[in-house]
Amino acid sequence: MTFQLLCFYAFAAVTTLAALGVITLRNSVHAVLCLVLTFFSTAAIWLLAEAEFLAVALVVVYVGAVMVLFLFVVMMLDIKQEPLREGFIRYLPVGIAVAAVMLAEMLALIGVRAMAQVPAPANPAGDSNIAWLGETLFTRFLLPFEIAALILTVGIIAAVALTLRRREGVRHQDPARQVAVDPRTRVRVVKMAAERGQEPAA
Amino acid sequence: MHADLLLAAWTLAKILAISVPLIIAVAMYSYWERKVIGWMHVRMGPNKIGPWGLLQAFADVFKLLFKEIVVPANADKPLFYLAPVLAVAPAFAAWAVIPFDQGVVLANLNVGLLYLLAMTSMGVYGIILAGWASNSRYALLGAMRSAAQVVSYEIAMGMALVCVLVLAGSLNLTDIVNAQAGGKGLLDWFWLPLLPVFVIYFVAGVAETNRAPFDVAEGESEIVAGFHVEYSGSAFAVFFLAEYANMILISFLASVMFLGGWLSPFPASWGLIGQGSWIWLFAKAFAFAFMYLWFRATFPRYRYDQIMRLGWKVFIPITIVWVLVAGCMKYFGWITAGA
Amino acid sequence: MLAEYWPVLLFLLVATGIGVALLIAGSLLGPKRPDAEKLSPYECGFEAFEDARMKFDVRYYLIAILFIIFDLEIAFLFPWAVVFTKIGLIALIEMALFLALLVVGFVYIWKKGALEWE
Amino acid sequence: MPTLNDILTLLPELYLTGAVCMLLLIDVFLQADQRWVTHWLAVLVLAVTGWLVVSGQPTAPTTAFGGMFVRDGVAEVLKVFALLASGIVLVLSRPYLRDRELHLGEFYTLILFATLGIMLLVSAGSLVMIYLGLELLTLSSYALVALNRDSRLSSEAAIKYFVLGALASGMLLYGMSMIYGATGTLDLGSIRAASATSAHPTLLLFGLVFLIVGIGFKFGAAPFHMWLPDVYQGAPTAVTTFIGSAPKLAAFGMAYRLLDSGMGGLLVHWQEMLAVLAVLSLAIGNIVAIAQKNLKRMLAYSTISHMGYLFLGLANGTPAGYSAAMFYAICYALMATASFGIILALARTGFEAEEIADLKGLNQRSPWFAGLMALAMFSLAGVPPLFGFFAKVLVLKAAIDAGMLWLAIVAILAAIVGLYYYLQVVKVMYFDKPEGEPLRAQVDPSLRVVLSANALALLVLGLWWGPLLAWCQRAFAG
Repeated sequence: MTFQLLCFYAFAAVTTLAALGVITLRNSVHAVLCLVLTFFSTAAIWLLAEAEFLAVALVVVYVGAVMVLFLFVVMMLDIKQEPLREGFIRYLPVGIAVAAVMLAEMLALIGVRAMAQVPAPANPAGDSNIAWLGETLFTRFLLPFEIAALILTVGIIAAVALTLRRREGVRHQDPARQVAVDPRTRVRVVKMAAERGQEPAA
Repeated sequence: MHADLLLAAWTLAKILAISVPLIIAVAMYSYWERKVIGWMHVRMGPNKIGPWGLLQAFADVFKLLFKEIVVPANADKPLFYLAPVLAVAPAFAAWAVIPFDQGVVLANLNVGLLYLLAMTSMGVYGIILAGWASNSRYALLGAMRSAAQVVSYEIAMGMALVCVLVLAGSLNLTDIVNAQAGGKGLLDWFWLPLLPVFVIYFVAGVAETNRAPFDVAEGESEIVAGFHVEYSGSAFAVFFLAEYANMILISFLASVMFLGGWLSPFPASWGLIGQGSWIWLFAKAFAFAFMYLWFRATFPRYRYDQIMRLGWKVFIPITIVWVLVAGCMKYFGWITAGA
Repeated sequence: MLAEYWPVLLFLLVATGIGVALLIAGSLLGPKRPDAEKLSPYECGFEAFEDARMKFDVRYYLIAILFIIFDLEIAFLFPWAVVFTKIGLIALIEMALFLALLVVGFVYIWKKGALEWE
Repeated sequence: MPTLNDILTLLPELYLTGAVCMLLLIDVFLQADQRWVTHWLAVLVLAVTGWLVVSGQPTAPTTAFGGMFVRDGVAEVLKVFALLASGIVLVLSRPYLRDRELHLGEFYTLILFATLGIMLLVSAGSLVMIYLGLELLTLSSYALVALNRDSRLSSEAAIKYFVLGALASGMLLYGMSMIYGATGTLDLGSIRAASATSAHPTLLLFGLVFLIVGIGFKFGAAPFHMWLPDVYQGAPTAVTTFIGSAPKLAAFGMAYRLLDSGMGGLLVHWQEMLAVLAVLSLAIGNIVAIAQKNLKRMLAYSTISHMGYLFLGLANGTPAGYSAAMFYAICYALMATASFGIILALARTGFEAEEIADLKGLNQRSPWFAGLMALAMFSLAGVPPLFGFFAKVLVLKAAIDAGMLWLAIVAILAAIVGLYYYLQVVKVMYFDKPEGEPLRAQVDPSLRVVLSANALALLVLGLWWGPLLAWCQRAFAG
């Protein structure tokens, strides 16, 4: 139990430090990697709360997919760092104020949990909560689930409509057509009578 | 407290019992690769160092260790060193959930399959970061190609895993193997009902590890060595280790998911030969590992557009359809797997 | 449940340790004799004349975005595959609908040519 | 387990989902010059959906999918007018989009998806449904704003919209999680029941604050209005017409569901918050609008002020107040389609007609359109006997009934300020000399017919508002 608590504090510390790194590091690729670490240690914390499926899904979806896109974008846009930092100090007080409100909220929430003495809901499905989660998702939350599919479809349309463009005038090879070339249409074999050349001078 | 330490030490011993043989396996696999391809080319392959050249791989390791790690001038130094570590860590950590025999598994996770997906999806970081940190055109190009390819085939692999899951009804790998047990030996395994998915899974696995014929990311005739062109010495060795560990991992996974893991291909009624054993698993994995080499010696390299087309336009549609087919099989009881 | 995860955590640490150990061993055992030519990035004989980090074809981003979407769908499929026999036919229909919507999007990207690599 | 009854209750939405998917698939197989097929199919789909909404309306409020979806009178009215507004937008937009090579199939599918989002949002019976409906709507809207990829302004607007929209969604979600934490349920009805007896009123209040902030963002009410002028100006006018009209109905629906269905027990608290938002919106919207030279920007600030009026009705917290607010939302949606529609009608290739100065002397060039625009402006200003006037009277009455006399006075003062800039437009059209190239209005017949009908409806409904108001009141009576 104590070891578990120790782990929690370790992961919580890593999460916080990594999150701090995200907003303070100058190099944007480093910042993205910090965000990856934040997600990863958050997943570890969820795991400690026995949210097995959600924790691993967080790694699969966020670390494995979303952050890869982040990395693609940040790496390739090659953002110049200096101008980005100008507003940082100016907006710091506002940020701190918002953070303070959030903290108060969180404390309120924790206070409520402590007061209510609600034990964390026990694993209803026994050993794994993935079955429980699946059953809830596909019975009670059936309609939201299908709407999520709709939203994903809209995401696909938006992504394609906004990024894909046929560039005019770009010459490119079509390797498939190159390979499919039939030699008979390119080379004509001509039969001709052999000519008698000049005898080389002896 | 004392007991806890003892447990930790015992776990550590188990981990080393997996990792050390894995490292040796990687060394022997690279030796075997050169040998096999040599034979297929009617050459001898390595044969100077040690009996039949067996020590060749170890000689290579020592050579690499004593070479300089050249860090290019404009490279991002911390990330340059971080990239190989990020490549090798998931390639090894994934082994935590592989069941070698009934009950012989380091961590019998309930979400083992998802954990594997998570680990394989993390491998892409090593590639991208290596390409970016090197600050070299070839490395970056190779990294982008490789990352896009890995990511594309990961979808097909994930869908294939879902098919297995549909039949097995559990994310636990031991349960998945047990779901393939039955009286009929190899006819009970999942490769039969999931035949197209089985093929897709292994081919996607080859593409996922950037191996021939999908090795455009390091097609030496166009972009030299791809994302690790700037890596030398032991930093290169780490990438090499990660790549081969991943190949062996895919071989084991294909065996566990589709070929019944440690189960015997013969009916259980055949006595000793019908009993499950880790030997079966290793034999199956060896067969897959051999296929990797066979592919490399046999097939010409795919073009990049062909690779992407195969992944997106062939594999993904087939796996999507097969998820539903597998669902129907399971629901209407057309197959009795997992019973 | 958590007991199963300690070995995984330990394995992650060991795996990282293997990578780090190899790198350290290499940098300790290997020579260190840098010179300008050796440290210049690989450029098939030319001088590298500018920063190698460049903008890429937007197609790569598109692949990454599509990957996220499909990965999410897979994340939904996992819990479904575990429970659908228990819920019954309705779950099968549900997922068929879900996948049908996915297929609509898929046909769209296919016809739009987002999957062509030229 | 869904029953046949669940399916029937959801029939309009299911039909729209299926139809929009079909439309998407049909469109990718069409050539660019066959886009009219998509266009008219989209209009037809909206019409059929509207018919399904009205014809299948149950006599008593019905829920489906275990309370996730509510089909009551409020939902019916809002859906009908959201569908109507979307249909008007589609017809008005076609010539504009065609001139700018933006006449893409995606425009239609995204508008239809956004409309579907609106329909789900106004029928939401659970916090999850509210969030998902809202995301469907906003995700489509972000993409629509960015549709013109060659325009810097459009991309910038889309980024602003997206970032602030995501922030607002985050706020909303944060508030929802607080409320879930306090009540332990996502179902709006259960939340209302639980909030009366909740042991954690502080937490509920915190959640409520975040909900209000989220709602404020989505409405574009001051002080959360920063995104609105830039987005209105930057987006292609066709898209501005859409996001200026139908989503306002959705915003009303969302606010009603969240605040009344969910947080009805905390009326006293949110009443005051809404009053503050209303005052700020009225003041900022009307005052800043005066300084605008760009017509779209001016209309954006006018939107902000109109959201203030809408909050007057909402803050009343009684069926009479809600029906006044809904009446106002409908009125505003129709005024928005009319006024932006004129800009669409006057724009042509290479010319946006979006500066107020562009309208100079419109009366000489095109008296009919000048007349329609004048109708829209007078209605926005709240001049009797137009639609906008009566809507304003209703919400003012609601505010006074709720004992917020001071608020009503602020609103009246704001209306007087507003009169100035609306009349400015009319002055420019009728009394200024035309400059530059002559304005030529679009000749597309469907646009002319629909725009004229839309603008004249402002007059007709101003004189004959009885049935509509009765419909709104009936919706809240049940």
